[in-house]
Parts: sequence; C-alpha cells; structure tokens
Amino acid sequence: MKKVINDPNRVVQEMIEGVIAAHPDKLKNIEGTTVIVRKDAPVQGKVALISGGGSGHEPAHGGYVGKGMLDAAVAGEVFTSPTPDQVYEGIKAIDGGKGVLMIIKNYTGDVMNFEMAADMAEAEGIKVAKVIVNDDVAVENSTYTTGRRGIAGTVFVHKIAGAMADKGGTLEDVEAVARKVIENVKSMGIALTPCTIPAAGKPGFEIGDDEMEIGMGIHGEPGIERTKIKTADEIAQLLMDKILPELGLAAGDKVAVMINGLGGTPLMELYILNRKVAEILAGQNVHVHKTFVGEYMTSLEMAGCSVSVLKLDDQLAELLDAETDAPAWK
Amino acid sequence: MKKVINDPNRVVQEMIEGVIAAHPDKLKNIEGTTVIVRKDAPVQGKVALISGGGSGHEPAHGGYVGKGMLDAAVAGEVFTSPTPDQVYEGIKAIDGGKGVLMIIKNYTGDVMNFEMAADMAEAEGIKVAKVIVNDDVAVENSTYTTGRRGIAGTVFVHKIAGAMADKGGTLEDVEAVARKVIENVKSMGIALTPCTIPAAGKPGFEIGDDEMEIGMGIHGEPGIERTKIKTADEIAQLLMDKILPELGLAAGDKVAVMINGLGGTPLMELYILNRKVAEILAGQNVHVHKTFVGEYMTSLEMAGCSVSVLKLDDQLAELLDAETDAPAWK
Amino acid sequence: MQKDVIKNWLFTVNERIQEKKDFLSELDRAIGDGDHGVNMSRGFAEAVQKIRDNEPADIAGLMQTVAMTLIAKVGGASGPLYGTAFLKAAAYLKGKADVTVRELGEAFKESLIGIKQRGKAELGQKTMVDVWEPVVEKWLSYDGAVDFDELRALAEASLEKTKDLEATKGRAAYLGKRSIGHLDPGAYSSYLLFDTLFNELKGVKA
Amino acid sequence: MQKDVIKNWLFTVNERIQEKKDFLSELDRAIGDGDHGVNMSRGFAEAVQKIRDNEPADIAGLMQTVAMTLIAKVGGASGPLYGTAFLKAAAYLKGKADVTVRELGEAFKESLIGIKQRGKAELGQKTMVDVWEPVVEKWLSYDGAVDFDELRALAEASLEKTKDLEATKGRAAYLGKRSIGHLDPGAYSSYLLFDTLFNELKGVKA
Ligand SMILES: Nc1ncnc2c1ncn2[C@@H]1O[C@H](COP(=O)(O)OP(=O)(O)O)[C@@H](O)[C@H]1O
Ligand SMILES: Nc1ncnc2c1ncn2[C@@H]1O[C@H](COP(=O)(O)OP(=O)(O)O)[C@@H](O)[C@H]1O
Ligand SMILES: [Mg+2]
Ligand SMILES: [Mg+2]
Ligand SMILES: [Mg+2]
Ligand SMILES: [Mg+2]
Repeated sequence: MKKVINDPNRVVQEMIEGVIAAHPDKLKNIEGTTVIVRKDAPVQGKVALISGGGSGHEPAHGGYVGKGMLDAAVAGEVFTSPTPDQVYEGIKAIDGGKGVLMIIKNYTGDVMNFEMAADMAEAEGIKVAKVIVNDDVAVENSTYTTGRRGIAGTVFVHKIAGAMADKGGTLEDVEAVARKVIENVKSMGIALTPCTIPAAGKPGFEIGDDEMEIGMGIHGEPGIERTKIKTADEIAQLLMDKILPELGLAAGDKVAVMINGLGGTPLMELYILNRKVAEILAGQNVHVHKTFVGEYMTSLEMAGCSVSVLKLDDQLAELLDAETDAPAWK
Repeated sequence: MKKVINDPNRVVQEMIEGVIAAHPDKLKNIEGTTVIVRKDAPVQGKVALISGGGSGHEPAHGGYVGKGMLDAAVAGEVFTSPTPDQVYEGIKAIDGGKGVLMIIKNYTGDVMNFEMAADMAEAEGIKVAKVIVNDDVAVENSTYTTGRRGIAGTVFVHKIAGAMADKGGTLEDVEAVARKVIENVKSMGIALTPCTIPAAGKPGFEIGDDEMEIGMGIHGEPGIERTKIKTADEIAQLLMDKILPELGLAAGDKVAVMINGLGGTPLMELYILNRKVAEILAGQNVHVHKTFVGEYMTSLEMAGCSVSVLKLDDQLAELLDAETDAPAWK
Repeated sequence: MQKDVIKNWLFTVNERIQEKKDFLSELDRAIGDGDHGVNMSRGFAEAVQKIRDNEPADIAGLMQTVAMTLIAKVGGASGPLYGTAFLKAAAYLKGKADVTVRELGEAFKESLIGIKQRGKAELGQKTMVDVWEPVVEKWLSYDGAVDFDELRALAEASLEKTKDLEATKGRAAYLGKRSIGHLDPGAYSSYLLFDTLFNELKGVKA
Repeated sequence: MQKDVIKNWLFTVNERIQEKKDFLSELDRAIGDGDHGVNMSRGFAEAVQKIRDNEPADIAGLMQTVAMTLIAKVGGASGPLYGTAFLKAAAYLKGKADVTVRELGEAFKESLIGIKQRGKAELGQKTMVDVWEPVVEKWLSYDGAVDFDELRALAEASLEKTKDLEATKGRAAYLGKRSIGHLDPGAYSSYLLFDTLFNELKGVKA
C-alpha cells in the first residue's frame, strides 16, 4: 500500500482537518465529530441539506458543502456508513427552522443510520425529510431487493436540491425537486483496478491485468460482468446502452452529462470517453446542456470511471446552472 | 497498461475532441492542430496568453483556457514539447493586436519550440513576449545548466497574468506580473509510482513497493533522492524545508498554497498533506490567503503530489482572486 | 433472572466475537465488504468497556448501554440493526428488576420486529432475520419450560440454512445468485449471540 | 557537388536512423526520457517522404525541406535543434546550383552556430554540440583536400568522449553526476549524420 498518509486509522479525522485548513472561510467542523458544515450554519429561514456516507469518495461529500449545495456532510470511516449520532449532530447544527432534507445513497447501512438520526432529530422537534438516490443502472431494480445503488448521480441531487433551498423553497419543494432529479438521473461505471482501504492495507479485490469489471459499485461491489478490457469507445457505448433506455429520451431533449473519474484514471482518459458519449447523444439529437468531466464521486485510487446522464427540464437546468461556492463544484 | 483509450497513438487528438465536446460554449480547436483556444478568440484589444507543453498533464493546459486565464493552450504528444508550427498557429489565432505572452515551462524542448514559434510570429509582425517558469526547487539553480524545471506553480502564472490581461494591462504589464509570480512561487513534489505513456505501453521507470522519489519531475525525471516511503507529515515537512528558505517569508506574510495531485493520488491524501502544510505555515505566522487542493498539473496516472507556495502582495492576491471561467480553475 | 445473568452473557458474547472476528470478516469478504468482524468487534469491545466503567442499574440499563454503543460505534448495516434490537429489548424490559425467561423472549420478539422494520427484510432473504425469527418464534411457543438445547440447535440449523439462500437484502444482494453457497455473516453473529445466551440460561431457573 | 550527393546522403541517414531507432531511444532512456530514437525516426522518415513526393530544385531546397519537416514533426529538444541546423545550412547555400566541399563545410558552420544559439550550449555539456563543434572546426581547418576518413574518425572519437562528461544541458542535466558513463543520444545521432556524410563525400571531387 503506497499512500500519502500518517496513521491508517486516523485518515478520516486528518482529512477533515486538512479540508477545514484549506477552506477556513467557508467550512467548519463540528467539534468531536466528522461532520463538515457551512461556516455560517445554521442559515436561518432556509431548508438545510445534509448528505454523507463512508469516506473514500472525495470530493464527496465535504467538497459539496457550501452556499447553494449542502449545509452538512457526514463522513463515516472509509467505505463505512456514518453512525446516527454523527448524522444527528449534523442535522442539529444546520437546522435553520425550515427543516432538513437528508440525501442518502441507497446502501442498507446508509439508509438505516440516516433514518435513525432522523428519528432522533424528530424527537427533538426538527422536521426531517429524506430522499434515497439509486442511479446505478448496473443493478437490477426491484422493490423486493435492496435495489439500485447510489453513485455519482447523487452529486446532481446535491446541486439541484441545494439551489432550490437557496432560492427559498420549502422542505416540500426541495424534497420534490430532489425526487425529480433522482427519477431522471441514471449512471453506470466500470473499474480497471481495485483500491486499498488504508486500515485494511491490501486491495479490496483482485482483477487480471487485462480485465475490467462492468457495473462495479463505488466500494468495489461486483458488477454485471468481468470482461477483457475494452476501448474507450466500446466502454462509452456499453454504458450508454444501459443508461439511455432508462431515460426514454426523445430527439430535442436536454441533458446534463457527468464523466466521473474513480480516482486513478487521469483526466485525459475521461475526455477521450466523453468524446464518444457526446457523439452518441448527438447521434440521437439529444442536446447536452452541460458536461462535467472530472472526479466527483471516487473510490480512493481505483482506476475506472462512470457516466451519469440527467434528463433536464427548464426547472432542473436553471437550478443546475445556479451559483454555488462549494469547493468541489465546477 | 490499463487505460480507457482507443488508439494509443491518437490519445492527444481524441482528448482534444473530448474537451471541445465538453465545453463547446467556451472552447474551440484550431482545425488541423492540437491547439485549444477561447471560443471568442482573438479578443480584440487584449493582450493574449499562450501556454502549453507535452500532453499528459491534464487539466494543464487546455483546462486553463478561458476568460481571465489563457487564450490558447498547445498540446504536444504525451510528455513531448509541441512543435513551433503548432505554437505559431496558436499565436496567430489569439493575437488581438496588443501582443502575445508565451508562458513556457523550463524544459529545453519547450523553450526552443516556443522561441522558434515566436520568431515565426514576429516575422509576421505580431509582438511576442515570453516568460519561463522554473519553480521546481528540487533542481539546483544555476545559469550554467538547464536550470530548474517548471511544474505546478505554472498554473499561478496562468491565473495571475491572465487576470492582468483581462483587466486591460499592456504586454509589458502582463509580462512583468508574470515574472513577479515566477520569482515568488516555489514548488516541489514526490512520486510513489511511475506512469505509462500510452504509446510506450510500459511504465517510465521502476520503483520499489516501499520506496518514494523525492523531487521527481512531472515527466518522471529523477529527483534528489530515493528513500523508503515516508508519512504525510514527513513529506510535508521535507517539501516545506526545501521551499520555504527560497521564499524568505516573514511573520505576517501572505501566501497562496497549491497541493497538487499527480493523477493517481486521491484527494483524501492531498487533504491529509495539506493539514501539515497549513500547520507549518501557521507555525511561522504566515497567513494563507487561499489554498488549492486538487489535480492541477498531473503526470498521467502517477501517484504522488507536489506543494507550491506563492508569496503574495496585494496586487498578486487581487489578481489571483479575480474571476475566470476556465474549466479547470477553482 | 437477575442482572448478572445478562451481564455475564454480554461479556461472553464479546469474548466469542473477538475470537471469531477474523472469521466473521472472512464470511463478509465472500459476499459483502469484509468488515463484519471488525464492526462487531469494535462495537462489543466498547459496549463491555462501558458496562465495566459505569455499570447500569438493571437489565434494561445493560441493554440500553449496548444499544447506544453499537449505534454510535458500528456504523454500516449491522450497527443500526443490532442497535435497534437492543434498544427495543431495553424499552420492553424497562423498570423490571427481575426478568423471567418468558419476558426475555418477549423482549427479543420486540427486537425481531425492530430489526425487520429497520432493515425491511423478511425471512429467507439471507440476513440475520433468518436466525432471529425462527429462534424467537420457537422460544415463545413453549408453554412451560423452555428447552434451551433445542433452541441452540435451532439457532445453528437456521444459520446453516442461510448458506443455500440467495441474498436479496444487504450488500450481498448485489451478488445475486453468486451469494449462494456462503453463510451470511450477520446470521453468524446472531447465532453467536443466541448460542451463548441459551448456554447461560440453562443454569438459570425460569 | 550536385544535388544527388546530398539527396543520397539524406536517404542514407534516414536508413541508418531507422536501423538505430531503438538503440537511440535506449541511450535516451538511460539519461533522458527515452524518445530520441522515436523522435528522429519520425522526423527523417517524413523528410525523406517529402523529398520523394516533391523533389526540391537544389541542395538548399533539400536542406530547407528537411528543416521544415524536422521542425514540424519532431518536437522535444532535437526537433528545433536539427531543424535550426538544416535551416541555417539552407540559408547559406541558397541559390547555389553547385556546391563545393568547402562551401558545405561553411554551411555546417552556420548550422553549428545555430545549434549553439538555439540550445545555449557550449562544448563539453554532453550534447550534440560535442560532435558538431570539433568536426566542423576540423573540416574548415583543411587548406586543401579534406581527409574524410580523418573526419569520420574524429566524429566517432567525439561521440565516445561524451560518455565521460557530466550533462549540464538538456534533460540529462537533471541526473547530474549520474549522467556520467553514458553516451549522449543526440551526439550519437549527430555522429550518424556525419559518418554517412563523409562516406558519401569520399567519392566526390572537391
Ligand atoms: N436489510 C437488512 N435486514 C436485516 N439484516 C441485514 C440487512 N442488511 C444487512 N443485514 C445484515 O448485516 C450483515 C452485514 O453487516 P456489516 O458487514 O457489519 O455491515 P455492511 O453490510 O454495511 O458492511 C449481513 O450479513 C446481514 O446479516
Ligand atoms: N541545450 C541543448 N543544446 C544542444 N543540444 C541539446 C540541448 N538539449 C538537448 N540537446 C540534445 O538533444 C538530445 C535529446 O533529444 P530528444 O530526446 O529528441 O529530445 P527531448 O530531450 O526533448 O526528449 C540530447 O541527447 C542532446 O544531444
Ligand atoms: Mg461495511
Ligand atoms: Mg522528449
Ligand atoms: Mg460488511
Ligand atoms: Mg528525449
């Protein structure tokens, strides 16, 4: 394991200290927790947004805290959902009297820990709503099972719901627009290499030198298929072949695209992938309103990438374009 | 070699197509070249800025093209300086009548190719000035030798000189402020793993599983020393021990800090490094005006990082803070 | 029964979990993310420490301490699930100085309901529910004396059955059919809980 | 001499460079970035192709074509250096239909000056200058007939000398003392140029 760290068991706390040291004008840490909140929290009279999950997905989620996005991000241990007391501290710190929306990625642990925190907060009289993001089309959808995972599309939920709250929306408004994003965003990824949880010290799985995993989750959860490595154009095609049918796009429709790196894949490759994704969308006469290329939701140093497509209407487009000062949004 | 690419020999051209597809409202490609320019180039009555170098350093340099930063970025083959005809095409495309500043990283090839392009442009009556960035304190400074390399500190030169041009500065003003940045920015990096040039197909060098290279250049050029891997705090300390004496900072001085990832190192680790860098500066009562943590000047998928410290006066701070719409600046 | 029975049980559970820490993680590595042993060991070590440092006054208090510690220290899926289980049991037993075996069974019925609500899981989805539900139901089915050996055997048999199931809840569900052939890690830790409990209760009069 | 002498020379240089492509890159891998063979092979293959497709009218034209092709196709350090060398020679020979050996020497003196200006290098810094300077100076030192064998030997000896030098210009300079003990790749490609040239010129009358 080659990492720029000190103690493998203290990476989360030290990372948070480094985040606050980098953005002391915008962010603060709730003492004794791993929660990052807006410096000016609680913002009175604004619906507050909280998200989070295991660490190792940086810049998610701390990088999305700021005016126009999240009010708080709760960091669990690497790839481990945060505990309810931490989430509860976050909720308390940001509630400005108009209620709090929890944006949760669909993992059993995340959902349960956030729900317990909500129970605790509601017992204190704080109004809490929640949405669960499940954009990963690699996993079959079924109400009987755990359902689809939440991956990079979550960042669009943060951005758009955050903008709605910033505009003065009620908790119901913010929740509704968050649900609308979730219904309209689909994602899928591939991985080329594993990553190593610092405290574990060894890679989470093994994969051949000429292999890739299609549909892998952001914690290294298995995907649909392991195959020989494919070209960028083939990867773009197979991801879009899974994503597009789920969105039911028609010619003239408007979308936002996110080409997300998992940590170890350089920007050069993400752009090469985007070239084909843009070509596929152009071929269907779908208009790309905005493209985001970079690292938005990572898996430590895993090599790989995901593509997210968000179908936009005018409301979503306007909220997506709204200003935010969250450090990791661009 | 595991990469999301198509043809290893076409990565640069395909990447540029992907960049333009992602930012069609802001950027354009000069046909038949690997030059990215502002969509609205040439901007009449503004000094124009051009930079570039080998590819593989993304988001440098195309990501820094935009209002308030560069007017053009010229991309060579991976880790190979672009040729003069390409640079010349860039200069011609952006000259708005007030002259062009070339921002060159101090590599023999880059310097010579840009200088030849300047000769060609001057023969056409275009006023061209140049600055050469040499911020890498890992290399001994001597006028007799090639001198110090240009690394991540270059991005500060783009930003500040770009802001000065945007404010209406003359070619002399823009050149002068660029030189001021160069005099006041010092950087140094370490590497944990090599990277693979796509067309070469194998890693550029070898390094043991428990080793790091101190002072490595962004093309894998050797550094000062190869040692056993150190902790994040030790790395921060040793880099700052080389950087700080060069800047002659006094208590109360103001700096900007860049914690730059080389491609394979996740943001988590960069923040852990920043924690200690911030602590060292605070210990000397140096005020950090702004911290940039992320990937600004990479070496494909190399794991490692660099630290840059820029000593600021009020002029530099104001220009650093000025708005830009370059895709990779945040 | 008095407080000491439950206290002894909790201490023994902790020992068994520390012993089986790597084994539990190994089970989780096969069909989950490999941290179940680490999670459980972190949670129970801390819970026992808390009890040692500041011993609660009654059984409900012991359960409450375990609940709060697991909730705050474990994270993941098993933290809230076990946390809820102990929280529900504590609520049921609140104010009771002496607790009958039947009442303990009723308390764990509350736990089972809590786990199922929290996790939205039913029997047969290859989770800890597959141990909890048959064991608790059987326990409450005894009219007179409870046959603890029978319950121990049932806990073990229920655990074994998870091997042949396809996971449809929790992280293992992403593996679909590939989850068949492996024991469920949470079912295993639940089996440990019951196995030690029934062993403890054998020596106690109802 | 007539145009064909120079054309044959350029074609032979290209063959030698293609032959030695991997060897040149290997030399560069030791003390640079390992691309010198690739760079030179790309540039000369293209230059020769250009000449074949559209043959220039005279020697200056041949030199000019090579110069422009190297400048546009090579990049890195060697592209502008060799490009400048051929550009300066072309300028000196411009308008000359027939060229004497002395004039060719004078042209290469211009090349040498161009290389040194472009690269800001002097003798002894472990670069191509270490082959160009002694060879060109010696060439111009002959009053009467030029001893091409002597020049060939000198080119080779000059190349060999780069082995013991410490690089202070170009990428190899970052290695400092560690650059000692390796031939300079650019010196090697320059040696190839001169070796083939003097071989060609031996058959030509001055
Ligand atoms: N929805 C659920 N309902 C009941 N039990 C569940 C559920 N999801 C997971 N589990 C149990 O939790 C165990 C995994 O716990 P653990 O590994 O600690 O958490 P995580 O899955 O978050 O890493 C599984 O083996 C299973 O028994
Ligand atoms: N400043 C310089 N002056 C003269 N020759 C130089 C200079 N810098 C480099 N060279 C020559 O260029 C050669 C390297 O060329 P090449 O590998 O093609 O370019 P790069 O170093 O950009 O990869 C060196 O071996 C040396 O002979
Ligand atoms: Mg887990
Ligand atoms: Mg090179
Ligand atoms: Mg687990
Ligand atoms: Mg080279």
